Amino acid sequence: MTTETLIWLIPLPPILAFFLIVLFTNKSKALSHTIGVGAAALSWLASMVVFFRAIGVEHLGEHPFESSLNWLPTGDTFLKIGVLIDPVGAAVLFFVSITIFMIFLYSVGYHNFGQPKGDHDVAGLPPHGATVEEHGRKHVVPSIEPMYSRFFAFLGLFAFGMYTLVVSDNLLTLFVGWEIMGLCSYLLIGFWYGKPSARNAAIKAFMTTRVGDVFMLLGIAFLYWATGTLSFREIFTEETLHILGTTMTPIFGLSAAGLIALLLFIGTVGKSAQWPLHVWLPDAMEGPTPVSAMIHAATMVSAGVYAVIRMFPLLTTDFNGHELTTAMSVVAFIGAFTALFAATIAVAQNDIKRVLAYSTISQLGFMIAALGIGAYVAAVFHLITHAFFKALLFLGSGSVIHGMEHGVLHTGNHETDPQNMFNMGGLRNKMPITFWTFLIGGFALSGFPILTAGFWSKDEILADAFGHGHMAVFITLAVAAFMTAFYTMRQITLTFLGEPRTKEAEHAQETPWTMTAPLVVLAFFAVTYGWVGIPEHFPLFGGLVPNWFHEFVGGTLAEHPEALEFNVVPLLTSLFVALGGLFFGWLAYRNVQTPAEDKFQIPVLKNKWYFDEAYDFLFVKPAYWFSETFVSAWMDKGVIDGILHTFGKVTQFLGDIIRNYFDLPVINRFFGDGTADATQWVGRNLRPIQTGRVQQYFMLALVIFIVVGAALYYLLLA
Amino acid sequence: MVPLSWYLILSAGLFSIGLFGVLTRRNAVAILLGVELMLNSVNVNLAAFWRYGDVTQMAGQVFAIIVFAVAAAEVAVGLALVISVYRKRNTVIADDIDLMKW
Amino acid sequence: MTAEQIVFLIVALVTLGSAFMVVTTRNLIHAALWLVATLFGVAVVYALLNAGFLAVVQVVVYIGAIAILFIFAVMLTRKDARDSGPQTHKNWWVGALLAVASYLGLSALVLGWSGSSKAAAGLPSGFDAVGQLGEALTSPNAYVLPFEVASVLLLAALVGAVYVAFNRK
Amino acid sequence: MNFWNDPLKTAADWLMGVFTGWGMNEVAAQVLIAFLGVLLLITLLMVLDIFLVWIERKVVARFQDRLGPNRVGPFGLIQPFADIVKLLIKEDFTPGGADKVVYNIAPMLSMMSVLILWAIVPLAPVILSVDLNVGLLYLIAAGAIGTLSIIMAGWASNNKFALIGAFRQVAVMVSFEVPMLATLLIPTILSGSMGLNGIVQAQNTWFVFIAPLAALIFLIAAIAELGRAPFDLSEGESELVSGYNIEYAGMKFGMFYAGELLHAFTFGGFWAILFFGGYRFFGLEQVSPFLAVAVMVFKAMIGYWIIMWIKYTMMRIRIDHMLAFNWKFLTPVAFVLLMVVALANALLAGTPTWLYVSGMFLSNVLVAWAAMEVARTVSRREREKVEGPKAVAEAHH
Repeated sequence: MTTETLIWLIPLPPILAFFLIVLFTNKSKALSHTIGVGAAALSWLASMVVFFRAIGVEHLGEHPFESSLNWLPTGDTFLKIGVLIDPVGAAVLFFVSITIFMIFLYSVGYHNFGQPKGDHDVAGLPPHGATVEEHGRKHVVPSIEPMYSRFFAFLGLFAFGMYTLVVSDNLLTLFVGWEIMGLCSYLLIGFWYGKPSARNAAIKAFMTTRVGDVFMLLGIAFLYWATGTLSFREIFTEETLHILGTTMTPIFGLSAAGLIALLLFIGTVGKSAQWPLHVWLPDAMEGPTPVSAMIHAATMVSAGVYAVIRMFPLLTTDFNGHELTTAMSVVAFIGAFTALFAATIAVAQNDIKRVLAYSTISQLGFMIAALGIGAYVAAVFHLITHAFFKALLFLGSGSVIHGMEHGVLHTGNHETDPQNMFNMGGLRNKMPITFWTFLIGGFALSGFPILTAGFWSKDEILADAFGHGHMAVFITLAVAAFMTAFYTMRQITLTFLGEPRTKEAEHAQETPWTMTAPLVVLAFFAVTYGWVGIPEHFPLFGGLVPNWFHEFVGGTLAEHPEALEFNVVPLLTSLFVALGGLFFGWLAYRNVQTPAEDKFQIPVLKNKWYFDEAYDFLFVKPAYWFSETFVSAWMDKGVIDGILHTFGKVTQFLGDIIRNYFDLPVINRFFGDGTADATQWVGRNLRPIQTGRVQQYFMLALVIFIVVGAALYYLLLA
Repeated sequence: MVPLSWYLILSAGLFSIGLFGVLTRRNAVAILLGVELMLNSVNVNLAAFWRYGDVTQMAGQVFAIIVFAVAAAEVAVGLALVISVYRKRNTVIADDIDLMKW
Repeated sequence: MTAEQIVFLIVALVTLGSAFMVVTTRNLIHAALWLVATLFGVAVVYALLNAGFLAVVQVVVYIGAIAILFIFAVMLTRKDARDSGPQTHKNWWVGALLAVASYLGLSALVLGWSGSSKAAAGLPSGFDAVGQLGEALTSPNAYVLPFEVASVLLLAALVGAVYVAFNRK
Repeated sequence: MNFWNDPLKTAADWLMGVFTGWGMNEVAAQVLIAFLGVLLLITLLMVLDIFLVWIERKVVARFQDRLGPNRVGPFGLIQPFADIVKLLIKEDFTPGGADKVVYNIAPMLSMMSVLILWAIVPLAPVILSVDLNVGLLYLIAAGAIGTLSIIMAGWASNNKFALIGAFRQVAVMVSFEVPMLATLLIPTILSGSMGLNGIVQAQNTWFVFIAPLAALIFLIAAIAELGRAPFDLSEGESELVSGYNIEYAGMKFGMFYAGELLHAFTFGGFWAILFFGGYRFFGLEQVSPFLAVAVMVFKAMIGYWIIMWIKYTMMRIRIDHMLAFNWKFLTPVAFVLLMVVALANALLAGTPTWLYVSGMFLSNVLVAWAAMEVARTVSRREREKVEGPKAVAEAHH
């Protein structure tokens, strides 16, 4: 099979799995997850083949795997759909396929496959546990998710969207995959639709990302209008970019390229939860944890960054290497601001998943900032390493929650929130695998030097910012990185270290292999993936392994980015923020027992800088007011209803006239009754003919036949 | 040599006799007997035209075979109906079976 | 007048005579037996037409199955052993008129047609009518479809007859 | 060519010479010769029939551990003639209320339906009346006339027992015609001919080795057509007194009786023709036509003996069992066998003889085995429904 065909085939297994599960195997949980996991494995296998074929090709950037065909005719041209795997695509495909596969596998354990049906479980609510009798003793064990099959169907659809997005060679199919993921995100956040909070979170996520998507669609339309194509390879030719760069638009003095890039970037802001559209992501933690891991850490939010990476040539059209363009400044500002802003909120959260959610926003901010200052390779690098360790952290937190739920079922005290970190503590002994893998993930997130992947990628961003003289960005990111390490260590300390703070934590239990195996695999990548991108001039380690990542991914761009000279300042900064943050985090929280003892529970941070309240006041309330007083009361009830009622009255009046002077006398009396009378009269008089005797009918028929036949014979033949 | 017209006239006679039976007999079974006669006359026609036409074209005989099949089906269903009617109304006189009148 | 013509005339007379008895005899069993005689006569006519297969099938299907079925039906639908009362209804003269009219009309048509007086050509030597018939019935280029339809019709009639005549109690 | 090689033709030629010598028209002479031939055949058959009475009575006696006729003539050989005399001098009797014409035609028709069968029997390669190319259908057609004769006899007698017997017999005959027709088609497939002579000529290997199951089914259906035990419920002495011929006496009854015996012998002969090579026996038929006739008669006698053997060994079956046996077992098996044989014949065409024969044989055995398995399962289930599973299980131990 050619590589191109294989690429076409990558997204197919998950969508097939989706239809198979929805249409046929919905009843059988085992069959459904077999199909789901099998499809993910198939796609993973195909992706691996494609990836290894891709890294074997010299100058993949100039000669990528691509294939396309015409789809929708639009006048003289066609909207094309196609696939493209260039170095960036291959690198992204690598981590996407691994994380998707791992999360499919993890979901089997997370949704308690193999456990009995719950006592009172209903579809739309998380399972509540089942009572089992064993050796004469009753005890409560986790129960299987009632909508188990549906979950795998949604995951399949989601995986299809993600693969489509990654392998597509144009903005149109990228947008299609993007929107499919938006839908899946909505469905999966609201998976437990019985919970009002989940419902609201789903609607919030959908509406917020829609704001970004509208602008993105505008950008796509503008691009199509300006260039007549949506294919990456056709847009990113020098002539097209030059034309776009020199066309000026009336908005903020931006060039067409800059405007399009900014419009598309707004889509990213929505998708990747950047300030000011970040509000949906923390709420999205209402979904099941594999969903949080997959959509809201590893893949979908990465898609936003991926879109900007794809549009990088457009963003940097007028970029000369030093002076940032307006568009780039905006991007860099939003990225850096978000990174710091989200990190501050993360410090004050108590919910284990919410900490990670804000951490995700913050890390995405790192990438966006990197792209904003033109650090292309560093952004891609951080995107990939982050996907690995953030998926690991989310899955680890899911494992922790799962273990805690076990404890909750054991004690029967359902008041205890299994997600609150202050209810945990000392889990390192109960859940060793989860602890060690979580520790690796946390250190990678903090950028623990040398060993972890997070260090290398984050260091590269900092080095780029420093090396190109973007000091504001550099300092902001450094502070954000320090806080990252701090809240990570806070989380680890509260969760795993010390002594159990509740009975539930004492009875927590390690999770099944389907959940721990993905943790181990992801932990492996969270450590080792950093080693493929060690800068060549790095002391001691530089040059031990060639900086393969830089070479490979850098090849995507027409102009190969220069490797940066080594500078000791960003390195020291990295070391300090990582180690310092970790140390202070441990110091501050090693003895904390209750939220009251936590000095960082500052209201403004705890309440996320009051963004939800602000949006509520600024947008939601006015919208309600407007719709109630203006649209409903005045427009609908007053104007439109009034017009309609008038029509109604006039019509009724006309109808009365027609009825009394035309319908009743003419139609009813004359035509209706008259016809009936005539028919009745004819029928009464013809009735004797119908004797019910078949032979008489036959005779009559024959008489007529003979008469007519004779007449015809006489007239026509004789 | 027998000319074709003899066969055709035989067939016409058989047909008319059958027709007479169908039109005049009171007993439903007897009516079906008449129908059989008519079907046979048709078959005689078919065979005769086969023999007097191109004998390598088997259409005449094939249609005769199919008429056999149709006749068998007709008799089976017809007699079943007669028996069913006899069970319900205790008569097989066609004139008495006239529920389908005004 | 050749021997063949004499044979034909005898057969035709017997056939028509027994056919006439079929429609006129009062005893229905006799009518059915006269039908057998008529059918036999028709079988002989087939034989005279060199359609041996048709002749044998006529005997198998008509006499072996249909006539027997008629006799059964007659026996099953009689209240007493004797047939009493008129066997034709009071409008029988209309039927007779129509039958005569149709006979005259058909005869006129036959006699008025020029092709009706032609004689049969001799059969080709080695002509295998049965083989040809079999080929025609089963060849996709010929009549396999009507043949299959006929078989489906028979099946449907079989099922229908059983259903209609079944005594539900 | 002389009398010993081709007796019929020689005799016909001689007679032709004689008749034309008398100044007779050639066509008339031909008709006369044909008539004489038919007369000769029928006479021979009737004589044979007389001896069949003796054979039947002797054989049944032996089966029942008796001596049988042994007073009149050597071994009682003259006994049938005494019987005939008795039948002839009985009063020729027509019951009151009977339908006279039909009543009197029925026995003749019954005899005729058997006799006309011999028109197509090939006694030797050159001794046969007509080599009809639809011979097998002719066999069924003659059977149809036999059916008609029985229903006529039963109805015309104006007797309830006779009518019920006739109904039963007709139901049986019409039903068993179906599997019989299906098995008749198997020799047709194997030989590619519907003419009996062609079928005999094609039997270089007797068809009984190629289609043993077909031979068996044909035999069963033939016995049912004959109305002999175990399928003789049209007579059913214990319930119907004697069935359709209850009102017949004297020679009219004699005709039914003789017709039945000759019918049995005839079907023995057809069994031999269809499945046992007819007049062929290791090339003997090539030596002389008379030897071929001897072989044919010998084989027919064996068939007849087997039919007798079955008749005097088996018990009578209930009518509903018998019809169920036909419609639910024999007919499906016969049709399945027909399909299997046709398929196997097409698949094995062109293979060496030993492979062809063993393949066909095995396919028959397979069908038989499968049919028995199905029948066993179904009957066991039915018994369980009646007697309960436990009783059936115990009975099996």
